[in-house]
Amino acid sequence: MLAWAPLVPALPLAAYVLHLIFGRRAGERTALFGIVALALSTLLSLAILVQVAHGAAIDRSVPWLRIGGLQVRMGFAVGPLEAVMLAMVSFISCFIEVYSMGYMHGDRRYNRFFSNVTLFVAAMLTAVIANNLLLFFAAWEVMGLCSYLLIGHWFEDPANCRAATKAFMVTRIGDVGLLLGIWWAFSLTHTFSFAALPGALGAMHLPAATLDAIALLIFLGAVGKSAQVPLQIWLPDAMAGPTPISALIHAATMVAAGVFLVARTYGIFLLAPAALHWVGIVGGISAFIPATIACVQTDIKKVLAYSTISQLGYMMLAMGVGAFEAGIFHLLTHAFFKALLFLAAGSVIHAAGTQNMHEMGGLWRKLRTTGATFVVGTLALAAIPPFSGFWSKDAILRAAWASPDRALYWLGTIAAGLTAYYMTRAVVLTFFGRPRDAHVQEHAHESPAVMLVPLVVLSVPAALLGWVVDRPLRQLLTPHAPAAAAAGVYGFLPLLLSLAGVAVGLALYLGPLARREALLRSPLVRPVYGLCKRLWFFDDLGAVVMYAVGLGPSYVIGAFDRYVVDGVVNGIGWLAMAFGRLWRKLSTGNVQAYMLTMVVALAIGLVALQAMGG
Amino acid sequence: MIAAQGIPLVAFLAVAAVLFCIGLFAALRRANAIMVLMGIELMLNAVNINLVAFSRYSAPADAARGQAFALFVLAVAAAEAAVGLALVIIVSRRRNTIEVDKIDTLRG
Amino acid sequence: MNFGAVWPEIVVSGVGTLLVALDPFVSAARQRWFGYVCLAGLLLAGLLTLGEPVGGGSVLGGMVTLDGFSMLFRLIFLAAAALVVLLSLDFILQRGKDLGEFLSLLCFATTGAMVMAISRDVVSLYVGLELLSISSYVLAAFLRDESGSHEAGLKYLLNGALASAILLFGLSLTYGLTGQTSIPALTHGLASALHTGYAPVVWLAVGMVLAALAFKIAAAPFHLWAPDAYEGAPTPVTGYLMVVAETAGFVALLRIVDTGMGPLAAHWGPWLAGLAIFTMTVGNVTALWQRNIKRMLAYSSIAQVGYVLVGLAVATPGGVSAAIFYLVAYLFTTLGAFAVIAALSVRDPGDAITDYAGLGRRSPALAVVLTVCLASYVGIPATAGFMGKLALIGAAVHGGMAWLAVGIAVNSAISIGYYWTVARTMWVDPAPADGGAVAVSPAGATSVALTLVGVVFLGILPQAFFWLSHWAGAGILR
Amino acid sequence: MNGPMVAFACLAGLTLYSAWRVATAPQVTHAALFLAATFAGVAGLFFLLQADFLAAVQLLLYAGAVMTVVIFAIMLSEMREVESDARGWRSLLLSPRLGIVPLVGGVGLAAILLSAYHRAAPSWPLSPLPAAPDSTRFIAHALFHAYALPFEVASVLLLAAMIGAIILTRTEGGAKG
Repeated sequence: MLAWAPLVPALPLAAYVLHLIFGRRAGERTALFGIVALALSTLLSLAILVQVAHGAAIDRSVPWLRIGGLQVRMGFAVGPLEAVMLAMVSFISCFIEVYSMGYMHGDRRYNRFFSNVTLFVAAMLTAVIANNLLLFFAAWEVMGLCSYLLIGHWFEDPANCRAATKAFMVTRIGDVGLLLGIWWAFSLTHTFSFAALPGALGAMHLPAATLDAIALLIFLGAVGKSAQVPLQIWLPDAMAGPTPISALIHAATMVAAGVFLVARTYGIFLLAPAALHWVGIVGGISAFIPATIACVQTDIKKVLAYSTISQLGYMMLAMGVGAFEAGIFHLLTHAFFKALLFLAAGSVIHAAGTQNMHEMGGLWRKLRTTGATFVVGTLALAAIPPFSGFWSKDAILRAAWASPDRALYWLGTIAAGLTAYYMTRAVVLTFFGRPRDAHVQEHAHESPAVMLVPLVVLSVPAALLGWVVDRPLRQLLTPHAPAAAAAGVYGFLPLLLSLAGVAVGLALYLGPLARREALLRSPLVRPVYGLCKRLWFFDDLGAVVMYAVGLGPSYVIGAFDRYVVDGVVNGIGWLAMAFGRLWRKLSTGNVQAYMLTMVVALAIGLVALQAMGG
Repeated sequence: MIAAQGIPLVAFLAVAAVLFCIGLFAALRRANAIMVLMGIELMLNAVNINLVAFSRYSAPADAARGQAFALFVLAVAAAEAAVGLALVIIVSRRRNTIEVDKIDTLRG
Repeated sequence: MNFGAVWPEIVVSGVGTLLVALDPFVSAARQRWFGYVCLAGLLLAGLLTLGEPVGGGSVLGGMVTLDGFSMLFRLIFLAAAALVVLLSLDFILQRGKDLGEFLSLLCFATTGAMVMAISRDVVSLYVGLELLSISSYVLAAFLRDESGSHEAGLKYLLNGALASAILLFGLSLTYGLTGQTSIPALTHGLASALHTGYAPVVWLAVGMVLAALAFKIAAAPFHLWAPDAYEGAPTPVTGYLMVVAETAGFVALLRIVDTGMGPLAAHWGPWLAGLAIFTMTVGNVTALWQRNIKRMLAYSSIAQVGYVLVGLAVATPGGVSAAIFYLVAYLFTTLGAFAVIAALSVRDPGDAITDYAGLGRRSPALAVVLTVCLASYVGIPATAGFMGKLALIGAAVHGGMAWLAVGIAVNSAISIGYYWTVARTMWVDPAPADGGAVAVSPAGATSVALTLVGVVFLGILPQAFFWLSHWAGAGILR
Repeated sequence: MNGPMVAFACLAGLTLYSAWRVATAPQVTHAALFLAATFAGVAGLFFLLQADFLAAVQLLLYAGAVMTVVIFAIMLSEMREVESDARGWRSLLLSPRLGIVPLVGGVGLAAILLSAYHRAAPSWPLSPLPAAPDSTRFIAHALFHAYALPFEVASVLLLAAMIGAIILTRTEGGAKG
């Protein structure tokens, strides 16, 4: 069965081809191509998971390129980590496609949406089973491209195009680093293989700085893809895409691919302890800062987006403190409950016709099923036992406590409290209290069954997965690891803070509005509130950096953008445009001017050659 | 027969260098396209002085190469002039001008 | 004297002569046959090339060397010429022009490029270069009644002649310093001239040859002629110039600079590196401003030249073979784009990017091919351009010039800006009211299909071509 | 000053002065005449260097054929607007387009070239080696042996140039060209 693993990505790829050929004629039945293929992939990957759980593994490759004396091989590998990822990705994406049948019903680019989603899943699955960095990188880039296309699915609105381009450009910064890291490692070891790289690098007795640099370059790719600080700025904007995309790509799978990359190259990071420590630091900061920002968002999808960054931060933090299996555990539980939350939010948006939580309120009466599943997701995310998030987050924070850098533990623990707070706030604002907008209330209606069934299905793992797989997963991933150190009272602190967060959220948001406003005006809270509202100035900083290197599109410049003339065409770095304009001006059409430029360049070159050559 | 006895090689090279630059100057300044071409012909002549002078001052075994090279330069220059002048004639017919700075519709 | 080694060149120039001789006797209705005769000739020359022995020694009085490099580049030029013949048949006939004359000039130009590929002597290399250039000037001006065309021809000629003069001055100095014109002899002669008091003159020669060849490949700041010539020339000729004339410039650069001036690599390497970065940046940022697709592709080709220069600048065998591989990738990508543009402009002469609005609906096949070519220019995986960039980035990192790799990466990010504009126009913008489906002739469809296969094949199974470029580049640096 | 030196000085002076006038003569026809004089001066230099064959070709090809073509072209283009080159010394010093900038370019390049020669001067030979008795023969030998390939290619090149010139300039079907 393991040898059939390439079929898992091949099936959606075949479905993609069918979409391309028959998509237009099939009408809305086109969705079935992808759903059937993904259902088969899911069954196959579950079978693989069972086999892997019994100790099977595979790593196969064929020679692909021979350059000089070098041989590059292509192939796939399935071990515990990959099997778990395969099952998770194919399962979630299958149900998200089912959900999308309802959500995208009547969309003018229905076929395009499904074909892109299917291609994305094929690429993601390819990245999971790739046994070498080269194939992984190719699939990684295709994922980026699909993400770009899907964020800009409704490209009639220029804001969506802008968000798509921003996501593409920002993640590309990470990709440049990743590519350099891959090449560096390859030029040293002459292999791209995940399995062989750590051993080959370790055997070379390289200086620590080199190993750190390679690991950090690879990590830069993960930072871009997993939206870690400071490259997190693209993810909230990416919510411009359809909500199923936010659930699939920007919560459950693609953004987790960065964590997966770190896990897949963990052997390299183990050789570079300093780099690994930085992974933890970036993870800790990314867990904390976005959590604070999520507390002040009014858009329900933005809350979830910042929460995603924060949870990805936890996973990186786990990697950084050496709790590899805890990070993957959290990746798994997060994928289910965050996909669930996004789909439920999508159902709310579908019903309410707005994303602004301040215009909702009291929707519980109309949206019972959606509301119940959203609450399940919230409890899981807020890490309330026995819901799944509790188990994985607990494992991470225990490991952080046991690590030398306890600051990471504190960042994670405070963020846990914040998480519980902002999710409680979101639930209360959305579903409870008095309806704040009569029109929304009137308009609201429960979603069709095709959307509710995936919600219910996903809420089961979101609730139960944690304690079911806690022990088996740990044994699968790290069979010989020692039991986690006892953390004493500090082991319970995150849970206490989570409960406190829920309590504060309920107290503030079920209570009268005047109390909240008074609190906001208090001198202690106001600057913090402003900082969070302003997204800790990250977007402004990002804009300045992009502007300075002349790399990013000019409209990344956020607020500045509004003052830039619209004539500065579709967004490439303003500096690049200015430089291009200068050269365009030199092209006057006058031959003699061209000749003169040539002669001047020649003269400068000759003088410099003479001066340097002596 | 007059021979170059007593004249250092560098004297010929200097003449060629100055001729090359005068040709360049003509090509850069004349407004008339024909004269631009002629400026370039002057530059090619300078190249030939170089080649012939080097050939005269180098070992007999190497001498023939320079002169043969110069002959090819002459032939190519003639061909270039023929095509160039044909182009000038076309342009003058279609645009009523042969001033290079007025032939600038392609730009940017 | 045994001319057996140059049978392919004899066949191609013979076909050129034949076409122009037969021209008066063939009625306008049967002109299409010229195309088939020309293709048959190019095919025959290709087969003859494959049949040549590959020894690496010199024949024909030391003028010619038959090594892997000469064989690969002869085939590249023949393949490019054949593709251009396919995509120009309808274009030229539709405009009522004489196909026989057009194709004969194309054959002469190709002969010149092939002579350059086999030369191991600067004299024959120079004469081949001029045969290519002079035929190209006429080809650029071939639609002489269109104002763009004759202007392009005149500008190309004036600039090209100036560059030739500079090149010749440099070459005359190398002859003076070494007494030789054969390239292997220059390699040793120049190195020893450096130590016998001639250093300042050696630098003059190096500088002038580099600058003139930088002109031929349209590297910035010697590129200003290129957009004008490429925009004004007839569309198939533009494709030909971008591919064959630029590749031939690289052949000259590889032979004269990498081989002939090889021992001075430490001195010219950094200059080529600077030229590479400058060229790719200027090409890309200026392309951002373009509204005409041919002009935009002209600047894009300048950027591509910058990428290829990276391979030359690192001056390692890996760099040379990466550059050769990229040139092959560039050939298919560029001719693919031009096959589409030529197919579209058979009837409709509009070259503005806005003319491509709604092409995705009017002719999905052409739009897909153009999109794939644009993706290859950017370097999206599974295209030839991706593999080429991968090879170049690898060569730069290996060669200790990682900053060049960063330059390539940053530049390909910038380039997404303008390639994306075209893709978006094709797939998103609505078609004009009068824009019906686009009819493509069998010849045009063949050229489109062949280039698409090339781009995708190189992107997925590049092994054979990596091996070929490695084999061809083996003797360049010594 | 010996005989060859005087001859050299005269020929160099003739060549460079006429070339300067080619660049600066206000009238195109005058410039064309000075061009012929330059070609003749270069032929003289070839003669001084005992390249008799090249000197003859130079006279025939340039002073003969190329000059004829130039005059033809000037007449065919009907001398339109040729006056705009008729700008004298004043433009040379003041006009950026037609004088000072190209002048600085030319003088700058000349300075670079001459200074490089100057620094390499001690190494250049001071006197020519004995020349072959019959330059025509050894050029012929080189052309038909070592340089046979470029010789053939050059003949293709002349053919291509001829065809090209005809294609470009002929008038079609009675329509005004």
